[in-house]
Amino acid sequence: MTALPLWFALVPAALIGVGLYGIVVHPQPLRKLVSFNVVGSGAFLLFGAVARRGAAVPLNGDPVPQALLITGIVVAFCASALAVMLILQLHDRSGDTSLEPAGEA
Amino acid sequence: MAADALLPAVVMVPFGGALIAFALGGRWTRLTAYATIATGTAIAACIARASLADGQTLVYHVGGWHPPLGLALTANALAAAMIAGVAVVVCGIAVFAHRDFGQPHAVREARAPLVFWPLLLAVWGALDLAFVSNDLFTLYVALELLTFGGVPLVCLDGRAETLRAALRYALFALTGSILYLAGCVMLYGAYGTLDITLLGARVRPGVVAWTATTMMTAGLLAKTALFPLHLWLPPAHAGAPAAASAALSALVIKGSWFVVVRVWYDAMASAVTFASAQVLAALGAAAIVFASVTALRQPRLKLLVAYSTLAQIGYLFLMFPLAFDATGSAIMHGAALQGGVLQALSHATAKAAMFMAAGLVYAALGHDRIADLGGVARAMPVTTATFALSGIALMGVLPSGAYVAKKLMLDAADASGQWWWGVVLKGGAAFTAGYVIHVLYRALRPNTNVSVAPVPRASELAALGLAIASFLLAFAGTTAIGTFDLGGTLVAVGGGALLAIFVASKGSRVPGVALCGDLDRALRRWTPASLFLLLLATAFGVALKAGH
Amino acid sequence: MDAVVDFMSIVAIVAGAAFFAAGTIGLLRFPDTMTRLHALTKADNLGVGLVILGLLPRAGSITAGIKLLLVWLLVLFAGAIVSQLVGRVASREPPR
Amino acid sequence: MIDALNAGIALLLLALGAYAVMAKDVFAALVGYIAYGLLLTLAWMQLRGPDVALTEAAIGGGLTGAMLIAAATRLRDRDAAARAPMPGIGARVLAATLSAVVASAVAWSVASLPEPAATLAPQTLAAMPALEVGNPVTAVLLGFRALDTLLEAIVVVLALIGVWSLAPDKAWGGRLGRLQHAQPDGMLAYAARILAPIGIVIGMYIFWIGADLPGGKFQGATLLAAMWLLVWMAGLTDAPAVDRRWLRAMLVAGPLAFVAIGVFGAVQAGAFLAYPAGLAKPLIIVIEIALMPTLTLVLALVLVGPPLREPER
Repeated sequence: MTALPLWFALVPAALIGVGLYGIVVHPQPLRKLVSFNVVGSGAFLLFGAVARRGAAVPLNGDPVPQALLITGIVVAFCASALAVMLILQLHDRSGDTSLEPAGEA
Repeated sequence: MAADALLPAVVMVPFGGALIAFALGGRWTRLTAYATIATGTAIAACIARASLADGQTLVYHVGGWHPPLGLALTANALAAAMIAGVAVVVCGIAVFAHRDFGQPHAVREARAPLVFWPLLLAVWGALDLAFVSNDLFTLYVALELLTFGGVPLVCLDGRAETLRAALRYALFALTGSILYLAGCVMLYGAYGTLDITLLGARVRPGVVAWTATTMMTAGLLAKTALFPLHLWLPPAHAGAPAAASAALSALVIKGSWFVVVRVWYDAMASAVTFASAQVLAALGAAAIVFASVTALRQPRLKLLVAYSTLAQIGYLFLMFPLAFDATGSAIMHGAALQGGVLQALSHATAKAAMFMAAGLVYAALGHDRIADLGGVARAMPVTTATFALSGIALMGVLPSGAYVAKKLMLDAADASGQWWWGVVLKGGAAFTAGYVIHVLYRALRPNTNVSVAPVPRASELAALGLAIASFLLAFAGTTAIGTFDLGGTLVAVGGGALLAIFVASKGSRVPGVALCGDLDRALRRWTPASLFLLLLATAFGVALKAGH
Repeated sequence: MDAVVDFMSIVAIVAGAAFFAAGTIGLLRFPDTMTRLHALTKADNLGVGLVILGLLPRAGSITAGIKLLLVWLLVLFAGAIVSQLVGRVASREPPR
Repeated sequence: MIDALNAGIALLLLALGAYAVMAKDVFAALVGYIAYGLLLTLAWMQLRGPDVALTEAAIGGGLTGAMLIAAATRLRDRDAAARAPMPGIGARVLAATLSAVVASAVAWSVASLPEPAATLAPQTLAAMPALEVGNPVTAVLLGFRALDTLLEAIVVVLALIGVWSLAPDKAWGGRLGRLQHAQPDGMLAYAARILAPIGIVIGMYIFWIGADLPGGKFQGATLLAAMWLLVWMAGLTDAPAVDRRWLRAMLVAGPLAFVAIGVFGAVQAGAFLAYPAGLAKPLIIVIEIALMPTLTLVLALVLVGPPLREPER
């Protein structure tokens, strides 16, 4: 493996780990969502490294993962948008976006 | 060839209908939904006929492009059975929801009916896509579609607590999807394709295959809510309107479950091990015991039914180790998988009926406190019968879909020498009987001064119809029903009755029951549940590596 | 000739980078919003300008050069607007 | 030299990602996240994925960052969940350990990917002439895996239905989002008047070249959506009401046109989403043009949110 994809393969793995930690420990859903996006971009970067490895002259990368990535980024954005709107509506109606069951938090 | 072309149609008709129903709005939404459901059900019936009766596996190459570059849609007998079963449940839900989700006359357009019908159709399309797609990335999109359809259904009534449940569901499911996607990425990197058939031929055991399998499985289990990853399910399914609960509990969780089946049986068959399948089934067995006991301690009917779903999800994972041959070396299609799919279908029909019955009780009484159900049996005989029938169907003691499913799995357990799962399968019926009897005992108590609001007759009949459909599935089984096992039935019902009386009367003083309660409180908090998600990912990795 | 152009490019880009560094230090070390804004905008406008100046001889074609200039203009415009908006909010609200 | 630069980008990326997750203050974390998104674009350029870089810059960094900042502003200090304590040290250590295990497993897997790398690039190149487009990513998105793209268009509309479903019942029929309180002669309005026309031209350009060069409908639509959002935030226009017929029609027109072309292919070329010979490029362009308004509207309106104001009539 050349130097380029190795850096861009190990760092995404670490990003996935860091984001997963944030998803577990943050009590505020908005912070969980940021962590989710970090995990997501880690997975996407990993796919990017895979695409770069699959370069074949004259292409600089395998176009199939690149196309899947565009789909994946748009889907992840929609998921984030839905979650953000849920957070805001929950906040409007209860003033507390905590995820813990009522009366037991 | 003609039958193959039904595969894109069975996906596109519900989605197209959802878009048109949404665009037309107002009174047209429900009409469009009905037209779509009629068309989609006809297509599902044709697929079932081609695949089940004629025994052919349908294959369709979208755009004429073949894998690995293109996308293939496939439907074997199992997928066709799921498609047909889901179509039946969707029809039942549509009839049930007719009154609840019609546009009121006072306004031009109200929110809930406008979003309910497109979401129901989208969930349907996403499920069909999950059943027919042969590409792991398309399956990822299908699972996301399912989540995007499911989350708004959870909080359709807009109360803060249901929004909270929906948010919890969304965040946990999204975490699951991203783990699944990461697994797909690694598979593409190693094998250059995401086509399930090609992967099945190319995958070799190794660190990439193990890591990918473990991450995909953990992510999918989070979306399926298998114990101990169920934190989002009880409040989400119990808080939604009855028709939405039925769709969520009967249908939505089956999508990610079916993807687990595709990954384990087809894509990663050479990487999964006997040990890892034992872990999966052990979680299933734990789900049956834990969720059934917890169900008995629930004060409200809809929560009880939601916990019953958790227990039934456990059954769906018992068939994984049973599909290994006697030497435990390879996972194979066969009786165990057939039993699993039949179990999924009988749960889909029975659970939809059960949630509808619970919803009707709530609508009639204005509450669903189990302790105050007295007099319901007399006031609502059809609904009470529906609840009883769906409960008996879930137990699988009388000839029904679940009965045949259990028989298939028991045969597989015998054939592969895994007697311990046979014990769980037989004993599980008593746990199911426990909470069904618990409810029926309360409902059958006389109470003359119960006031009952009228409920739509069509809704009652739709629920009853689905409960009966769960019994009719017995005839869909490939094996003969066999002799009726009176002894087993009596043991199950008797054991269940004892369990119900025992837990209901002195539950909190018994260590095991109290433990289930504490465990439930702990597992419904985010941090323990998400830690378990990561722990499971690790455990599967170890079990996969150890098996080789 | 090439060496001269290269030298100019290097000088301009290094100078631009120095402005960025100064602006960032200012952003981190200055006490309140207004002074931070001051450090940031001055450094950014000049920094981007110098970097683009350094890149212009290497653009390869007239259209690419025009694109670079357009980028600079848009950054200037956006920077001016955003610093105005931030400044306005900062002057209304007590410092936090 | 380039290796050092790449290593620097990668490590800085890790540092910013970790900051976005770990920072104490939510606003600090979000600023970190936006910087992270910008750096991510650079990483995508280094990975030679210009199409992905554009998408990441526009959607992953830009729109997501703006959305999260806006949400944090709405929550401010009023969200009780922000004050909830972190789980205990034991749980945090366990979480860190398990996350590290997962990350190590991923890293180990990636390090043991086979050589030579698995790739579909040669197959893509060999099959591309039939589609008559010059950008291989477009060939995949609208040719070989057109079904995924069609489903994605349905996903975005479904996401908007989901967002709208969160509306309060009494606001149904009303205009989307909240009323924007910017002065019509203020700074933001000035910016919107100048920037919007330029942004629209660039957005259309990025969309148009997508068939042959890096770019395309998602990237272009994001820019157009951002321009509309700017005009909306500046108070120069208001969001439409949720039950406008033209709005609903435009939202579903893209995916439905895509389905219709797919059916046309089934009739004329023998398979759903196949293109008859000679018609591939025109049909692909028709699909992209049809999807453009849908995507622009959805990307803008999911940020505006559900209808929150009562109907005016």
